Amino acid sequence: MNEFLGLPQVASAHGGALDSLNSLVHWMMFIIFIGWGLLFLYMLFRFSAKRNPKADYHGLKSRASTYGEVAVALVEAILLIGFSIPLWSDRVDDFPDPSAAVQVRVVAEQFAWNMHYPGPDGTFGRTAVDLVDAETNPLGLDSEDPAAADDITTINQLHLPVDKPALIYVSSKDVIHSFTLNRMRVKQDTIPGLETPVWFTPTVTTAEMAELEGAGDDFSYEISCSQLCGLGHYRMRGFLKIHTQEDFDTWLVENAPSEDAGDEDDFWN
Amino acid sequence: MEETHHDDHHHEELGFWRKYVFSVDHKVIGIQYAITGLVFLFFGFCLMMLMRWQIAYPGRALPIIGGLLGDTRMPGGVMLPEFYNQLGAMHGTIMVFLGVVPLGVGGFGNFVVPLQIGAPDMAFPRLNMASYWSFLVGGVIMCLSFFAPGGAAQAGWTSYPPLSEITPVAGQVMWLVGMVFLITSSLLGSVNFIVTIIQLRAKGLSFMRLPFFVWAQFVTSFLLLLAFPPLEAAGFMQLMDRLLDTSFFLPSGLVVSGEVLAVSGGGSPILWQHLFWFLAHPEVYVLILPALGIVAEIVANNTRKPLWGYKSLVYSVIFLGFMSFVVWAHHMFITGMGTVMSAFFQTTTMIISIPSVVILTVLILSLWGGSIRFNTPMLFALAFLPMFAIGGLTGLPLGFSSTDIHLHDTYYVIGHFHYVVAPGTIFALFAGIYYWYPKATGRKMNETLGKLHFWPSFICMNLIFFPMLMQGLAGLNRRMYDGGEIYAHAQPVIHLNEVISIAAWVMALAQIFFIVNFFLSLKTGEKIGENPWRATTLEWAAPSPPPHGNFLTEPVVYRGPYEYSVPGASEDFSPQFDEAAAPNSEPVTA
Amino acid sequence: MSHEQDIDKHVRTYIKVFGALLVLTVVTVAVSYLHLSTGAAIALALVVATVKGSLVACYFMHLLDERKLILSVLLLTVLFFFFVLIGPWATELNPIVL
Amino acid sequence: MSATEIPYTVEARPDTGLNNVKIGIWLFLASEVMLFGALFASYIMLRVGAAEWPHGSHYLSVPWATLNTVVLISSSVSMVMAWASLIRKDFGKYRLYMGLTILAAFGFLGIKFIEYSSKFAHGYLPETNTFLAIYFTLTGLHGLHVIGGMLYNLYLWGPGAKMWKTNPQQFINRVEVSGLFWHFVDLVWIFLFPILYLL
Ligand code: HEA
Ligand code: HEA
Ligand code: CUA
Ligand SMILES: [Cu+2]
Repeated sequence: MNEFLGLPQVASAHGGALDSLNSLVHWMMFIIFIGWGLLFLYMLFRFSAKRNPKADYHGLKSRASTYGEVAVALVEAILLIGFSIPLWSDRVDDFPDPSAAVQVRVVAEQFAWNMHYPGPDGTFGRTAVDLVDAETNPLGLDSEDPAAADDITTINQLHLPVDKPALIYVSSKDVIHSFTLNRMRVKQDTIPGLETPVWFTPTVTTAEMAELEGAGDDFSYEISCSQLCGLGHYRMRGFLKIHTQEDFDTWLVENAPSEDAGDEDDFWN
Repeated sequence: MEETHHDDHHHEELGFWRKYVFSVDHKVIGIQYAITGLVFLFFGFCLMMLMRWQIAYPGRALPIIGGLLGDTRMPGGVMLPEFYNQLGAMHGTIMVFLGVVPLGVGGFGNFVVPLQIGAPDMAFPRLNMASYWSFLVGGVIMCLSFFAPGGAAQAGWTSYPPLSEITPVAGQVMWLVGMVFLITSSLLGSVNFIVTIIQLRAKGLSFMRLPFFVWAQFVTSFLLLLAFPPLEAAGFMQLMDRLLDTSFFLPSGLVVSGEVLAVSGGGSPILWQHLFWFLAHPEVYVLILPALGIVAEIVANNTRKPLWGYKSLVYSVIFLGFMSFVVWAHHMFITGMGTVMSAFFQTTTMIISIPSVVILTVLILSLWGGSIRFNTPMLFALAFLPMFAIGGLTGLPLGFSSTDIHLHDTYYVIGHFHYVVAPGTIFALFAGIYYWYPKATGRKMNETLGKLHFWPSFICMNLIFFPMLMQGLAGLNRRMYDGGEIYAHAQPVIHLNEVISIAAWVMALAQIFFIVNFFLSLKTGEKIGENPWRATTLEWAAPSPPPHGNFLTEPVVYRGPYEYSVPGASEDFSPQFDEAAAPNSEPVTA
Repeated sequence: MSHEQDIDKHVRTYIKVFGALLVLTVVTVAVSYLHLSTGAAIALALVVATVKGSLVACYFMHLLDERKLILSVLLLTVLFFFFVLIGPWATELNPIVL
Repeated sequence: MSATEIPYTVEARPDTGLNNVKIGIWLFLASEVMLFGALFASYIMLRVGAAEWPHGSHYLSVPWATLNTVVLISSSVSMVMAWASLIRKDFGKYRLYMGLTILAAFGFLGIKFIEYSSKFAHGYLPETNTFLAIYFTLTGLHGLHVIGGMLYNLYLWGPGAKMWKTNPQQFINRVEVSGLFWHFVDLVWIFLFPILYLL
C-alpha cells in the first residue's frame, strides 16, 4: 500500500509507521483531488456556454459540499490526533535507556560529519572549542580527560549494530546542518550551540539491504545534509553501516585507539 | 500625514515626469508596479533557468551565456557552487518579494481596488508613490548585489544564520538593506490600502457588497501590516550582527573552518527562524490571496452567474488571514521541537487548511449551472484551481510533523510551494493581466496568442513541478548544486532533472507569446468600450482607460458584486452601478 | 470630536494622570532597590509598566472613547503581539530532551 | 495636483466616524507594536537562553533613566496640552506647550547622549554581550522614533503652524496625529525602562 509513493525502502523500526501515515495522507489527497477533479471536468463539459447558453442564477442547490468539508476536517483530525502526534511523541519523548542503546555524538561542520563514540567506558570524553584543530582534532577532544582515552572518532562513517536502539546526539560546530538518514526516516537539524538527541532502531543490515536492492557490494546507507550550509552542502555526504552485533563489536575493537600511536592517526580511520 | 492642497489649475499641465514617472495617480502607480514586477519576475525566471542548466548537466559548461558571466561566477562556462547558491537565494527572494507581491498587491491592488470601490484614488496618493519608489530602490539594491564583492546573498531566501553571517559581507548586507526598503514599501502600501477600503467606498457599497478581490486585498494588507515588522526587526538585528559584530543570532563557541569565531556569542540562530517565519508564513498567503481574488472575479464573470457562496468566501478569507499568524513554526519542526509545541503547530496548520478547502469548494461549485466562456483569462483562472489544489494538498503531509521528517527540505517542499505559486499564483496573475488589460489600455489582448501562451505553459508547469514531488518522496534534498547526483538514494529519480529543466526552457519559449501579445496589443488590440466583459463590478463603470479621478460621475452602488443572470433582468448581467439593470435583488448569499 | 466645553474636564484628567505616572515611576524604581526575587521583580515591574502604559493609552491617546473600528484593529494587534512574544519562547521551553 | 479630491481627509466619514489620517496613524502604530513586539520577543529569547544575564543597573545608570522617564512623561502631558489648547482656540498656549514638548525631546536625547557616551567610554559596546546588544538596539530604535517625532513637532511648531489660519481643523488633526505618535513613543519607553534598567 505504500509502494505507490516511491519511498525508498525503509530500514528502521519506526520508519514503517511514518510511511504508513505518509501514504494514508496521500490516499486522502488522491481521493479529494480525484473527486473534485472529476466533478470539475464534468462541469466544464456540462456547463460550457455551448451546452448551457443560459446560466442559472441560483446555481447549485445542494449543500452536500458542506459534508465534504466536514469530512476532510474529520479525516485530518483523525490523522493528526490518531497518528501524527503519537508518532512524533514516540520520536521525541520515548527515548531508549542510554545504557541499552548505542550512543554516538555527531558533530556537523562545513562539510563533514564527525562521529564520536564514547568507547567501552560509556562516557564521552570532554570536548572544548579551543582544542579544535581542523587537521588533527576536529572534535576538540581533550586528551587529558581520562574518559576520552577510549573514545572512538571517525569522519563521515557511522557504524551501528542492527536491532539495537541508536541514540545520537547531534550538534554543529559552525552553521545549521541537517542530519539525514534517508532510509532510517531520520532527519534532525543540527543547531550550533545545542545538542539534540535523536534515536532509531535499525532493522536491516547493510548487507541485507544490498541484497534486497540487488545492489551488490557498493551499496551503502547514506548520511546526507538537508539544510543549506554553504558551498559544499551538496557534497556533505556520509555513510552509515549497519552491522550485525558481532561485526559491530569487532569494529569497535579494531577501531579502539591504540595506546602508543599519536592522536593524529586515529581521527582518520 | 498626507496633504490635500490640490491645485486644480495645474491639472492640464502635468509634464511627462509628473504624469508617468513621479505620478501619484493610483492607476499609473499600479501599472508601474505591475511592469516592474513583471520585469523582476522575468529576471527571477532567468536566474532559475541558469540553475536548471547546472542541475540537469552538473559541471558541464553552459554554451555562450556561461562564458559571459565571468570567472567569479562561471569560469569556463561551468557554474561555481557559490554562484549556484546566489542564484537560488536570489531566485526565491526576487520571485516572492520583487515579483509576485508587487504584481499582485502593488500592481493589481493599486490599479483595481480604488476602481472597484468607486474611489477617485487611494486615500494617500503621495504615500502610494513613496511606496513604489521604496520598492524600486529596494529591488534595485537587491539585484545589484550580484556585482558586489563576493556576489549576492547566498544563504537561501530564508537567510538562516549562522550561514548568512559567515558568507561574504557585501551581498548579504545588500540583501538586508534591500529588504528594509521592501518592508517599508509594504507597510506604506498596506496602511494605504486599508484606509482606502474602509474610507473611500462609494455610496451603497457596504462591506458585504465588496467584490471578493477587494476583500482579498483587505486581508492581505493586514497580513503585510502586522507580519512584516518582525522581519524588519530581525533584519536590523542581522545587520547589526554583520556590521557591528553583535551576536544576536550567533551562539558561543562557533568554530568556522577550524578557527574559533571571534564574537561574544550568546545569541540564538533559532530566533531568526521564528522571526523570519512569523513573516514568511503570512507572506505565502500574501502571495495567494490576491490570486484567489482575481480568480473569483473572473470565474463569476465567465460563468455568468453569482459566486456560489460569497459569504463563506469572505468569512473563510478572514479566518485564513487570522490563522496564518499562528502556524509559522511548521517550517521548523525539524529544528528540535517537543511534542506540545509541535502538536500545537500541527493543529493550527490543519485548521488553516479548512478555510482553503472552503474557498476552493466555493470557487469550483460556482461553475455549477454556469454558462462558461472559455476566454484566455478564464482558462488561466480555471487552471489555477486544480493547480492550487495540488499545491495545497501537498501542504498536508508537510503539515504533519511526523511525515515532515522524511519530506522536510526535499524537493517535495519545492514541488509543494511551486504548485501554489507558479501554476497557481502566476497563472492567476496572468489571468488578471488578460482580464484588466482592456481597462488599463482600452484594448483587448489577442485571444489566439493568449491560448498559445496558456496551453504550453499549463503543460510545462506540470512537467516541471510534478516530477519534483516524486524526487522529494525519494528523498532528494533541495538546494543541491549538482542536483543530487552523488547520492545513491537520488538515482531512481535523477533522470527527472533533465526533464524538468527542458520543460522549464520550453516554458520560457511559451512566454514569448505573452510578451509579444502584451506589447503588440497596445497598438493592434481590439478597441473596446467601458465594459468589454459585460461585467458587474464598479471598475467597468469608468472609461477605459480611466482618466485621472477615475469616474465621470460619482458611482452609486445598488446591489451585490456578482449579479449575473438575474431572473427577470433584460441582460445577463446587472452591474452594481446601474440602478435600472435589474429588479433590486438582494445579494446572493450562501 | 472633543468640544470646548468638555476640554476643561479633559485637562483636569491629564494633570491627574500625569501625577499618577510620576508616582508609579517612583514606585518601580523604589521597588527595584528592594532586591526581590527575579520572578517577583519582573512580575511587579511589568504590572506597574502595564498600568502606566494603559494610562497613557486610555487618557492621552483617548482610547477610552475611540471608535470600535480602531479598538478592534488594536485588539487584533495585541493578540498578534502576544503570539510573537510567546510563540518563540514557548517553543524554546519545549525542546527535545532525553 | 489634479481634479481628484480625496474625500474624508479632514472631516470624518459619517459611517466610520473617522477621517483617513486617524485610521492611518493607528494602523501605523499597530505595525510599530509588532516591530517592538519582535524586539521584546528577542529580548526574552536571548535572556532565557543566556547562561547569565546582568542586572540592568550593572551597566546602566538608573538615575539618568529615571530622569529621562520623567522628562518623557512630561513631554507627553505637554503634547496633549498643546492639542487641548488648539481645541480651546488658544494658539499662543499651543506654541508654548508644543515648544515644551520639543524641549523635552531635546532633553531626552541629551540625556541619552550622555548615557551612550559613558557606555562607550567604559568600552561597553553592542558587541560586548547580548544584553548590551539588545539594549543599544531597543534604545537606539526608540531614539530614532524620538528624533522623528521631534522633527515633525518642530515642523508643526514652526512652518507647519501656518495652517492654523487656512485650515484649522486639519491642523488640529495633524497635531492630534503627531500626539498619538508621541504618546506611543512614550509608551514604549515606559516598558523599556524597567525591562532594560531595573530587571
Ligand atoms: C502561496 C504560497 C503557499 C500556500 C498557499 C501554502 C499553503 C500551505 N502550506 Fe506551504 N509553503 C510555501 C508556500 C505556500 N504554502 C512555501 C514558499 C514553502 C517553503 C518555504 C521554504 O522552506 O523555502 C512552504 C512550506 C510549507 C511547509 C514546510 C515544509 C518544510 O519545510 O518541511 C508546510 C508544513 O506544514 C506547509 C504547509 C502548507 C499548508 C498546510 C498549506 C495550506 O494552506 C493548503 C490548504 C489547501 C488545500 C488543503 C487544498 C484544498 C483542495 C481542495 C478542496 C481540492 C480541490 C480540487 C480540485 C480543484 C481538483 N508549507
Ligand atoms: C513566487 C515565488 C516563486 C515562483 C513564481 C517561482 C517560479 C519558479 N521556480 Fe522557484 N523558488 C522560489 C519561489 C518561486 N519560484 C523560492 C522561494 C525558492 C527557494 C529558494 C531557496 O532555496 O532559498 C525557489 C526555488 C526553486 C528551485 C530549487 C532550487 C534549489 O533548491 O536548489 C527550483 C528548481 O527548479 C525552482 C524553479 C522554478 C521554476 C521552474 C519556476 C517557474 O514556474 C517560473 C515561471 C515564471 C514565469 C512564467 C515568469 C514569466 C514572466 C514573464 C514572461 C514576464 C514577462 C515580462 C514582461 C511582459 C515585461 N525554484
Ligand atoms: Cu551541511 Cu548542508
Ligand atoms: Cu507556512
